Amino acid sequence: MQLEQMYQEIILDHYRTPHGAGLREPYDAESMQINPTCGDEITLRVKLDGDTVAEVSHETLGCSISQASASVLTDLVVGRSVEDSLRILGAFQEMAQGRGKVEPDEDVLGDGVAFAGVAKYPARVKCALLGWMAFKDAVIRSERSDSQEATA
Amino acid sequence: MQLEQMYQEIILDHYRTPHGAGLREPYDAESMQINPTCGDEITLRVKLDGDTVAEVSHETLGCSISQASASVLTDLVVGRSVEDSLRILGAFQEMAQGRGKVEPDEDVLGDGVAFAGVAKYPARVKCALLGWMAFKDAVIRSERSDSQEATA
Amino acid sequence: MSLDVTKIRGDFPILARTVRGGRPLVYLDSGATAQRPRQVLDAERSFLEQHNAAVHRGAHQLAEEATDAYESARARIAAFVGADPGEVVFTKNATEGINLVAYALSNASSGCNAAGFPGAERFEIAAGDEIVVTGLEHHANLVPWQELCRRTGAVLKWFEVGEDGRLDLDSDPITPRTKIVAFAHQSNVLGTVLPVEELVRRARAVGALVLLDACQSVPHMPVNLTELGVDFAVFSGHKMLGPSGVGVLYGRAELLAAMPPFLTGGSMIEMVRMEGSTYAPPPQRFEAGVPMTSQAVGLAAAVDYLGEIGMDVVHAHELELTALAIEGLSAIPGVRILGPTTTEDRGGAVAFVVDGVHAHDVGQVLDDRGVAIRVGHHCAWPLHRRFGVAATVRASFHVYNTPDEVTALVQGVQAAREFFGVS
Amino acid sequence: MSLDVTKIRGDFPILARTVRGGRPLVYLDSGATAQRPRQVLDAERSFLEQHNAAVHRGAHQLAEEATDAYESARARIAAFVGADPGEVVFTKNATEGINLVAYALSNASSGCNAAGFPGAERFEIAAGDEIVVTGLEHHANLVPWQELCRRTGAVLKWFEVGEDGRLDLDSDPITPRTKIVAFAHQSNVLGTVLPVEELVRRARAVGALVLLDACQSVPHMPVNLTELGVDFAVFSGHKMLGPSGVGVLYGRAELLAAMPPFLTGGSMIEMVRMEGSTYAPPPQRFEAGVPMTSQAVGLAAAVDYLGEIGMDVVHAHELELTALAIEGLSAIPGVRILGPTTTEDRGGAVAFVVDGVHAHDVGQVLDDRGVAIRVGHHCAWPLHRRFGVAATVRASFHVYNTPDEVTALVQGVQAAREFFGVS
Ligand SMILES: Cc1ncc(COP(=O)(O)O)c(C=O)c1O
Ligand SMILES: Cc1ncc(COP(=O)(O)O)c(C=O)c1O
Repeated sequence: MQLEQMYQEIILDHYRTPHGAGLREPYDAESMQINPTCGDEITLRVKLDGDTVAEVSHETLGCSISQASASVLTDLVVGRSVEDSLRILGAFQEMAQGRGKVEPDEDVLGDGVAFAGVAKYPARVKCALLGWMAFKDAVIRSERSDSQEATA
Repeated sequence: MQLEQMYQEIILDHYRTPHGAGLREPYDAESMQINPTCGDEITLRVKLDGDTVAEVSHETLGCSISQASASVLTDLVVGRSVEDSLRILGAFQEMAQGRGKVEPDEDVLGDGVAFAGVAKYPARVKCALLGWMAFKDAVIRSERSDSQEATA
Repeated sequence: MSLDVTKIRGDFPILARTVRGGRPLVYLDSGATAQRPRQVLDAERSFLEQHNAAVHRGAHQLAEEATDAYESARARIAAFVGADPGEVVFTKNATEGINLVAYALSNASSGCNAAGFPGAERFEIAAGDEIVVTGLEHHANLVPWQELCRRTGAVLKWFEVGEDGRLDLDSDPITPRTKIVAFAHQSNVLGTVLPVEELVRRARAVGALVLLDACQSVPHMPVNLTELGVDFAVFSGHKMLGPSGVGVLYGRAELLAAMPPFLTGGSMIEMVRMEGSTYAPPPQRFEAGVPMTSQAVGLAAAVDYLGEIGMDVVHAHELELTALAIEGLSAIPGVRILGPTTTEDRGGAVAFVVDGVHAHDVGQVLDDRGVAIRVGHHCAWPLHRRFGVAATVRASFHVYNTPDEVTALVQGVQAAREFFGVS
Repeated sequence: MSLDVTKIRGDFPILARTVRGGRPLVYLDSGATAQRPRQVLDAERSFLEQHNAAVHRGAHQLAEEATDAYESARARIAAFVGADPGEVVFTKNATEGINLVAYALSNASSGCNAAGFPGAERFEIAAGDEIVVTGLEHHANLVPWQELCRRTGAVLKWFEVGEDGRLDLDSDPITPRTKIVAFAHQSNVLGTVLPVEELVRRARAVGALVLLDACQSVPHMPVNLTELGVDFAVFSGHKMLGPSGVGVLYGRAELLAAMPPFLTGGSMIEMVRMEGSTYAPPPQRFEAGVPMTSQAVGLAAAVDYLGEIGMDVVHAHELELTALAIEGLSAIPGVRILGPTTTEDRGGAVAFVVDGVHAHDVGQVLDDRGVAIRVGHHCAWPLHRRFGVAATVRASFHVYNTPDEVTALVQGVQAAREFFGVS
């Protein structure tokens, strides 16, 4: 059965007990992202500590893939530098959009490699990326408000 | 050769020496008609004498079929009652739009029966009818201005 | 009376293929787009191999033949919905047809555009005028009206949808300021068939125009637009076994005659000068440019195909499948069907949610078993919000579907619950 | 380098047919619509028999395959004209593409519509602003601008056409108030190729937008839209060996991103509520409703076919035929060719009048001999008025035409003179 290729145990585990679920205060920036084809939504908050991602929290109204992905994201970026986290994001995105032809690096992506199977289903790639897009947007927003403070 | 079916000698004769060609004064009503696909134009004037079509004159910028048709029209309606002329118009139109399946009545249509061949070429039917549409429109206009006078 | 599905399936080449590693294709997504029988493919191809030319423009034999084929297609499609050929305008899809009417309204209001069309004031719309839709519309019959309101200052109002998936007729927002009432004949999500007669009556009472979105009715049941008494209607070729890239706007003859044009260009003109132009009578006035010639021919073949089966037979067949689906799905714990759960005033679209399993995940399990359905908001996002869900699973039927395929759907939904451990 | 016409003709089923009682078809009307090779017909059919589904909407395997086919088509067509896939919007024909831009301008001006698109003020147009076209435009690139002027109070101006059929660059009406300059790459009547670079330079100098009507260039010569530096361009599938019912609007990425939508409905939205909607990024923003899926696939096959021959080879072949036609027709007394009589800056459309024989009558004699050309004003009525004629005869070529067919044309014109006794 091909289903197990997409829904690997790791994914189902994260889906059942998602890390970072539930919005938390305080935070530096928030982003709401939506998948226009299915209406799924994620709201994601980022708290930075200097240059480090201190906390990620999110509320995801979506399928197993989008929820598990947000959970894995939380694991992968918390405690990393912003720069590192964006590098991980890049690797995740490359794999997700790679149509199953990109060999993921487990050292970089950790549990994220489980999403390699999703890459073979183009209609689900957006689900896997929803949380990551929210994270990217939130980081950009927090940097923008930072620089506003700096110039203020 | 099928050409001769469309361009019967009668048609070519009328084309070479069209009757009613050249706009004349006085007249009761005038109509300008245009063929939007090829840009051909006819201006046609009608002078009525009571209920009789006294004179038809026209200026036709168009192909042999439209010119010959206006010429034949002039022959057929001048001297007839308005009612008769519209009956002839009806018969001509029926034949022209009949796709070559309507047997024309020579007693009614005179030289007009020569246009039976044109009916097989749908793209040329409008050419054959251009003058007739102008005639119909002019008659309607003259009746309208009549009744305006009557009510004035 | 009854229908030989096996024979019909033989006409549809795509139904013979397999998906996901050898599983037979169970295509239950005809509400999005239907498949095409050989007869439609052949009609289009033989037109292209024998008669293709620009229509209404040339004087050579091919141009004559192409024009005849195109106009014969118009006449057959018109007859199929009880209309006159002059009341059928070809568009690229139903969406264009609705936009056409919406833009004609604002064009009539930008003054001089209406010049020359007696009666065009019928279409003028002013700030404060009202447009009425319903809460179950496809985006195609909602967003163009929102945009018309933006352009003109008109106000959008709507009928609410009841918990049973029927229109709440008590929420009637029609007033003397209502210019047009636009609604779906059949919901593409719930399957609900709307009370056309009653809505037409209410619109008429205030002198409003009526536009019927017949995308989900014309392909599935007998529809006579003249008898329904609507002013405008739209439908799409690709949902009725015909080609993509072609749709129909129906308009009552006298209204089309008075309506200013939308798209302008070649073939819709009467006279063109650099200083200004005048326009041809309908339907040409609304068909600018080289049209979808072979697609119209294909759509006429689809209409012939459906007509031969009989639309009452098609409808009865689809309702039989709908009843089976409702029965089978309702029996599964945690499955909730949105919309009517009987076949009364209903067509063959069945939308549902599965407690604890997201629609996308249900769809994935079904896809893995070869069952093609649709998941998401099906371009009816406000309706989904009204039911408090982001996404549903929708199965929809056409003439080629079988009871066994409904069984495959039901079993697939059970399998999804098992896979995600909610059973 | 040179082209195997015999082999190519074998690809076009329709060229094997006869007309008017057994005469071989000599099809010289490709300027109106071209014929389609088996490769295009097969590509569309195999898509429909194997992969047909609604694109961008479904999650099942067919929907994935259909979406891939559709987006791959976009990418190949974009590459063919030197554009990025995101810069290619599918329309039903070129006419829709021009209307899209014209309506986007008035939509941007009706205020709130532009909300949310940074840079949309670039498209706002006010009373007194100017739109510039030329005196040789097809109605498709004239009437939509006349209507835009009616809607907004803008003023239409135009370049005059010289006696030689070239643009009179001294009649330049461009001023600082010019919002957009819209012109044909190649005249569909005269064959004249316009000086794109110079016109772009002049438009840029006043900050105006540029729209290129590439209907008669993209099918016949190598065209790189990015290198030409235009802002928008349009062309139609049916003139380039592809299907009817599909065309392309090219727009520079940054402009499309800032432009408000035209047709609205499904698949072009970001978020829809009853109270209002937001829209997707381009190209989706401009593709409302179920698109011309199989037609896009067919157009990509046409582009592959042309690309394999090589557009420089296609162009050289057509110019060879053009030179023969000019030479043969000029040798007939009383024949007057409108437009350039050399092949310099020229494409393969040859329009002419025959003294003493109306174009319709010439066309009839040609048709009787199996030669299909077009007669009339070819949707360029103002241009015909400028030359003082109501109608011309136009022969136009494509990759499948032969020198013998040009000879048949020339002989047919001679026969017409004899038949009407003017020789
Ligand atoms: C120069 C030119 N522009 C525009 C058009 C309109 O193309 P379409 O009718 O395919 O929209 C044509 C062809 O008819 C043309 O030749
Ligand atoms: C009810 C309804 N209206 C409108 C549409 C839009 O049709 P199209 O996308 O073919 O324009 C659809 C289908 O998508 C529909 O189901």
